[in-house]
Amino acid sequence: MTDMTSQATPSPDEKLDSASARRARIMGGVLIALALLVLFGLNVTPGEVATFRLTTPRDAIQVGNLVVPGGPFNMIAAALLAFLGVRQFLRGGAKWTNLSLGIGLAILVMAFLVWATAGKSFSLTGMLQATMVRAVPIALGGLAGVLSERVAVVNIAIEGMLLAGAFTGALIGSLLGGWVGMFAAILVGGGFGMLLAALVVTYRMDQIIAGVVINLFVLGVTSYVSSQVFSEYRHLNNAPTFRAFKIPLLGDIPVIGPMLFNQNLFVYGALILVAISTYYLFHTKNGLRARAVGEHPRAADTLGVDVYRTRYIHVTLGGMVAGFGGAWFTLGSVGRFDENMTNGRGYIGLAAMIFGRWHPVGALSAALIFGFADSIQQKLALLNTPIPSEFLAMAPYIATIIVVAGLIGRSKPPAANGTPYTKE
Amino acid sequence: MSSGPDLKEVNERMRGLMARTTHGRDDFEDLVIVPLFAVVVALIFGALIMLATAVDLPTIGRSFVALAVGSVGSLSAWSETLTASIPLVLAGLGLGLGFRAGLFNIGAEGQLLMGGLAAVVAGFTLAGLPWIIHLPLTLLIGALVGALYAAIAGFLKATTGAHEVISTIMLNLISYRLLDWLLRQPFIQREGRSDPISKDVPPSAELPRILDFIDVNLRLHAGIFVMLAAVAFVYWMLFRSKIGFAFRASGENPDAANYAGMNAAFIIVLAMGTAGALAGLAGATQVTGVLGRASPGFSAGIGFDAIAVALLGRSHPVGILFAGILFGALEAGGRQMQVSAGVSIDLIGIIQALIIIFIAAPLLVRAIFPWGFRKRTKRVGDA
Amino acid sequence: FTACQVTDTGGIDDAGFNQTAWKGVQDAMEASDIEGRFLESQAETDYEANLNSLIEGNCDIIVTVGFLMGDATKAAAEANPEQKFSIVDFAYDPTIPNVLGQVYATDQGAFLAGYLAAGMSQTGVVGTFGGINIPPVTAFMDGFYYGVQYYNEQKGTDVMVLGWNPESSEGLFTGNFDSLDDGRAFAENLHQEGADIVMPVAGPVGLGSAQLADEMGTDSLKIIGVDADQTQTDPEKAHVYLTSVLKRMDSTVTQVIDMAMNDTFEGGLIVGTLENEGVGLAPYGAFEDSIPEELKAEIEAVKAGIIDGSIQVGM
Amino acid sequence: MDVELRGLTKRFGPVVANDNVNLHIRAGEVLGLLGENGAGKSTMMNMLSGLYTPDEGEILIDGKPVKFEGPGDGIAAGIGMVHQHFMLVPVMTVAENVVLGVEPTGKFGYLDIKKARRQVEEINEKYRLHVPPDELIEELPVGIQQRVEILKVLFRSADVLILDEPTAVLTPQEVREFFGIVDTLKKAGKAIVFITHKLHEVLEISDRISVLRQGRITGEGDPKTLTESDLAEMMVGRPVSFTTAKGDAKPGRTMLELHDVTMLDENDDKVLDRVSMTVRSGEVVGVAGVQGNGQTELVEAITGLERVASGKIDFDGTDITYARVRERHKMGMAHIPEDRHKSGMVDSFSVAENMVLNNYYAPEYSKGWAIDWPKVHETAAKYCVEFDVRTPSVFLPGGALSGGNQQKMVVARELERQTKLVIASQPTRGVDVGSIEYIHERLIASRDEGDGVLIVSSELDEIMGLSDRIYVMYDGRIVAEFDNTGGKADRNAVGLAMAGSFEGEAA
Ligand SMILES: Nc1ncnc2c1ncn2[C@@H]1O[C@H](COP(=O)(O)OP(=O)(O)OP(=O)(O)O)[C@@H](O)[C@H]1O
Ligand SMILES: Nc1ncnc2c1ncn2[C@@H]1O[C@H](COP(=O)(O)OP(=O)(O)OP(=O)(O)O)[C@@H](O)[C@H]1O
Ligand SMILES: [Mg+2]
Ligand SMILES: [Mg+2]
Repeated sequence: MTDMTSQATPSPDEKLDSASARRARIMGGVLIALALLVLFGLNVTPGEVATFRLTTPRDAIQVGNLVVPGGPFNMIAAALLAFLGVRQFLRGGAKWTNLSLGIGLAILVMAFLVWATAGKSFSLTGMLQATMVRAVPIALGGLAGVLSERVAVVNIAIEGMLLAGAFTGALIGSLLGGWVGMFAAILVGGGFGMLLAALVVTYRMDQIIAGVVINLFVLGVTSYVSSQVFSEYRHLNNAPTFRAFKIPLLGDIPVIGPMLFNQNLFVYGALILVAISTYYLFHTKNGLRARAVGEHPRAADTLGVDVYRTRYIHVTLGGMVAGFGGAWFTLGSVGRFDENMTNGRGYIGLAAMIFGRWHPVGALSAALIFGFADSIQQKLALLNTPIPSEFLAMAPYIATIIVVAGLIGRSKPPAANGTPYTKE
Repeated sequence: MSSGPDLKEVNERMRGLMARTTHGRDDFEDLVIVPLFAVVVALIFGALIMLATAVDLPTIGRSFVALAVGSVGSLSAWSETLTASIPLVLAGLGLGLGFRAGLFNIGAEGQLLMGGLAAVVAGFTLAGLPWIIHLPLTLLIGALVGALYAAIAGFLKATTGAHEVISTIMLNLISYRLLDWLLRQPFIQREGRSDPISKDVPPSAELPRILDFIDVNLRLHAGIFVMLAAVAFVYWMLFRSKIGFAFRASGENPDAANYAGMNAAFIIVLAMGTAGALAGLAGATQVTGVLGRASPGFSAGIGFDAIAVALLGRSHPVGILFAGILFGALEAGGRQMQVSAGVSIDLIGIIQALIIIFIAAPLLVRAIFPWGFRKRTKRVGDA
Repeated sequence: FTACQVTDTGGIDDAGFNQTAWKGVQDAMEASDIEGRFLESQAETDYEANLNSLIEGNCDIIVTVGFLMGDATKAAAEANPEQKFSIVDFAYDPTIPNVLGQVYATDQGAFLAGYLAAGMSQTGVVGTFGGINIPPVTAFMDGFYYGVQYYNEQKGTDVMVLGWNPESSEGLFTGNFDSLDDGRAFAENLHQEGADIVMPVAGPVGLGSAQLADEMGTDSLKIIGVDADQTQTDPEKAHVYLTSVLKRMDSTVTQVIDMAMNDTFEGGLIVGTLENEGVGLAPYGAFEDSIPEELKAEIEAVKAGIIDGSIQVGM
Repeated sequence: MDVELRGLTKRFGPVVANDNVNLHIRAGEVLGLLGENGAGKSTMMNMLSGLYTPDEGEILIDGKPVKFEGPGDGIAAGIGMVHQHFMLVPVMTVAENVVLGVEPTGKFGYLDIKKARRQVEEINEKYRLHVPPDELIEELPVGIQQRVEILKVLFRSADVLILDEPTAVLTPQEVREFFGIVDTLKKAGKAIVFITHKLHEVLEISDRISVLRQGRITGEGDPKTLTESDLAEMMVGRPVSFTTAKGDAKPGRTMLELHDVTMLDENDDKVLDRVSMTVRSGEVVGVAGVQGNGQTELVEAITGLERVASGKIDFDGTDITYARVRERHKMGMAHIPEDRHKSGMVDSFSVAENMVLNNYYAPEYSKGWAIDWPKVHETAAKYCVEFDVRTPSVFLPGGALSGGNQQKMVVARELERQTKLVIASQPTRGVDVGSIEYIHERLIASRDEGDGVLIVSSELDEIMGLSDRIYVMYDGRIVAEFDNTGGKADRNAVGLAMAGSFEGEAA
């Protein structure tokens, strides 16, 4: 073996230029900037306290208000942020980076709330309750997206499915009552899911075009009927709503009770659906098959899993979930349909899905963030903060961009997402 | 090195290779018959929907007449059709260009708003310049701001991989709020008003109406030339220019583009920027040609309709031009339909959607009308 | 004779603003045999195009509904000096010869509503929110606010108004005139902060607030309607309306159509006030019995005071 | 179990992939199936497994005709196929992949993953496969992934096992182990169809051999009586020479030099570990190794497609460690990528556009900011003629060409440029024998014109036949270097090094 030479004796401590280390450093910088922001931008007049009301006079169990001394709180917040930032700089790692950013943003939000509320008060419980309510259609939209994208069908049509659900809920609900209305909404949502599946699976239409078109179509039909028919026959657009019902005992727990256990059918429904879908997707036979179809349809096919059927079923299921979410707008909220009343919530649901990494619980969490931002903004508008309300309204969207860019830029959709499958 | 048996034979073979493949019947079916079917079928469906909502037959008849008359039946109808199509085509070109480069930009709406607002601001702050400078400058600033706004999403995608669908949706939502706020700043807000509305664009920055010598109510403005120029420019850019080659390559196969040494980050930012510039230009022509000022939501969903226009036009500049005019015609005709037949203009949305369905899913049209088409042969032969 | 109307973006069936104005045309259609047409605006950009469509359509008078249509109407009127126009909620200064503006002193009506709300509130907190921060909207909110202040002054109470501050011109706005869901959420928000009476000034958005009041029960939350008597336009939820601040666009629109038919039309302004009953307070509906008689009487007195000028609406 | 294929025919548009084929498969026997690329082997087996439906003909099991609606039916009938391209879901575990489609379940469709794991262990035990059931597929080396595929088939208690080119990704040592497994299976009474291109393998393991050419069975025989050249002739239809004629290398100056190049993947694991190597002008350097040992990353580092974490790369005396891809092209680096479909070409682009994919910006094709298309078309036509790319027109989409022609198109583009260094990665993968000879000749011609040529291939024969010097990669490192002037390197030693066992020996 004369012509053979062995190579490379290791030199131990080389400096490696790794992407995650770079990212950790950037995040460190961001966190330190946030610390400075809290320190100088959100400084509270000394002695002022922020009062968060936890119960209303009508609640069964009364607890005192949460009173936070503004100045000290925000000093501590700034210090924590700075600590996290410095830590990132010194020894940030892949796992820690995301966690630190998450904690950092949470601290920032708290510091901001304390700053905005200093010297005033508002109902924290009310805000959390509203958070939950506002998150419902987004979470259900996101969940619909998860179900269909897990089998690799991109679902831009969530918006249209929500709108169709809202419309059907109002129309059928007015004629035959809330429950029938709700089931009709689910069916119609499922119908549009099936239509999407037919267009993309059977007719091989581009998935995004199919989604956009369904949105256009639903918007057209519902607006048309609403202005052509509902304006004349008002009784067709006057549905009963599902009211909140308090779950005994649990509903009386301060803060948590009103938020989770004193809500209407749709809130409970969303939570249950998220739980069921998580179980379904990750712990059942059919869930495994569905995910396989989304990741590697041909592999699934060779094992006797019917790819087309699986796609049909899940996109339809997604449509049904979206139809249920759509019914929230009418049967769960205002009892009547209004043109384009979903107002882009389906697209936000799509964002929640991506934000939530194609996981039902992730989608729900993302939806809660949107809901939180939505309700916080309304509270702040009443508090007369010097920040223009438009900027408060923007905050969740900006935060989403930051998080998507910083946190999950690399999160991966199901491998086959968006690609049609041809058998032969 | 040609291992050259016979120079003549080699030349012969080269000539053969360079002969263009002629358009076959398949192309003809795809480009002419399918769209025609689509429009006809969509109209029939529209009639069925009207029937289903208890509109009587004479009214349906009148509404179709009104649709035709209102869109192409008179000079003023043409004027309205083209006026409506200008921003649709411009924004659609931007989106189509993005699609070609593999970017699913949903953000035309926001880019259009920001570009339009910038044009308004440029319009009244630069008042006093001669129009020959003022107008182009105003449009340019609108395009530039649209480009910058879009480039945010491009930049984020290029540097962090943030999905452009999310970031453009968010940028749209942000733009509404930003517009509301900006319109209330003293610098922009009209004197004496407390609601969000901007100052007026002075005449020297307005796109002149080109048919007002016939009738003052003809709104068609010089933006139509901007639109045509943009169609030509995008065509050139996509199919003739070097950068367009890179756009298309990264859209079709990003791995191959990367392999070929195309700078993905640069392409993403530039393609987004160009798309944003066109959307911004759409906004700018809208405020300088039609609206004269900016108010909340002045985009009126054009940015979203433009997605449909771009898809319908198959991301091809000429296709987008026709798709935009078709959408403009439906809009103008739809208005007439509501006025003279009392049928809600929302019907138009349905018809638009149906047209796209039938065009985008030729298999579906073929399934519905098997007799209209020759049976498809598979791929073209190989070696 | 044909009367045409362009609605604002809320739609013709908004149970308030546009619907009331359209009722004016309908009333005229019933009274004298004329034709009425309308065109809905889908977006603010439609105003001009819609006006153009109507100019084509041989209308004897075109009524535009909404402050936001002011510019478009002006442009159309100047381009078509022969065409008669009338606009609801806008006054031109100087006036245009072929446009008749219809404006309303809604703050007078809302003042009474504020007084009533202050008198009826159990929690000592009342609220209001608007659609967009424009004068026709904020006029209601101003009146409401000052009505409450006047009550406080008279009674030495400390009833608080959430959602509007006339001094800083800042308050709670949904930013649109069509999201019912916002109406519900905003009312809920005000309710969480203690308000038990809410006056939404945002067209159909208020229907969402009414829905919430219906669910919560009127002990928790009552609604004050605006524009039309909402017990009539929203009969299903009639029981939640404490009253409505009337803005009698129907009567002024009919008036304008009559003028145009009788050739007495000329450019200028019609102002609806408490005095000429162009604005007012609707009947108390379901609350007729629960409102104390003295409070009703005081309100009549305040009304008289406003009419004779002894009470100033606003500070 | 006894399976018979009778008169099977399958067409894909104008391509007749299988033309009236007859085949007999018997229990306890290994049937070797040979054929060039595109001969129709996979198609035939896909029909047998139920993935494709035959256009004509029938399948008989134990004499009874059967009709498969989908792979599910095939599985039910006891036919299991290990596909040429792995049919594994990378983000799922071994156990999940194995039970997919026949999952052990509890109440409410609950997936009993514990039971699945147990079942996997049982089969592991029985056939001595040694596959870790809880590992994610994407974290396993290809050799193990291969076993997972076999496990999948066994798990479904298949009696007929179709193994489509299972050895393509294995080292010679792994092939040995694999043959052991096949033997066990045969003894257990399974019928096995073994597909490969490698003649010596098929001679070694099969009991019977069938050869397929252009969709037809062109020969059958007994491995004991046949020789490699008999088989080759049956496959190709003419006598084949197994070596590329080439003169000696005349190495010149150093073209490419890597110093301690290290690269990390997204999890910060080292995929290249202090790699150093040189390529001189006028020589062909081969990089041997089993797929997945860092060759892909090595090429990415050299061509600039990925960022290196440390180390230095010199190209003709210039430091290019951080140079962009395009700069490297401009300096004279040509790159034939390992997967032409994924990165070497754009399917929807015309042949002409593909021909200038990475130098469309060059001055000779430019008119200002635009591309001089007539010039491009002319050049493309010229290259097509020169490199024998068979296409009716340069306007035809590149994706419409057959695999071999696509590869020739890519090779033409890369070699026709002014180059100093050619990086050829798997240059003949999926290409027919005729084209292979041609591409090899062109690479040697580049060398003889004075270019440095670096060939990365998992086909050891290709490396041995072309290279003047050979590096062997294992686990992200260069573990050995061989001089192969005049073909003097020891094939066995190279094979051992590929399996990583060299280190032990050298120490
Ligand atoms: N799904 C398909 N669509 C169209 N043509 C196909 C398809 N599958 C295979 N073919 C064609 O059928 C022929 C036979 O292909 P097949 O995959 O059976 O070959 P093979 O003998 O397995 O080759 P290899 O050695 O490359 O695996 C080829 O010409 C191939 O291009
Ligand atoms: N998935 C597919 N769908 C449609 N056509 C295909 C598909 N795969 C291959 N083909 C077509 O089959 C033909 C042969 O393709 P393939 O690449 O398998 O060729 P091949 O016979 O292996 O040729 P070569 O000898 O050049 O490798 C080509 O015309 C190709 O377009
Ligand atoms: Mg092949
Ligand atoms: Mg094969």
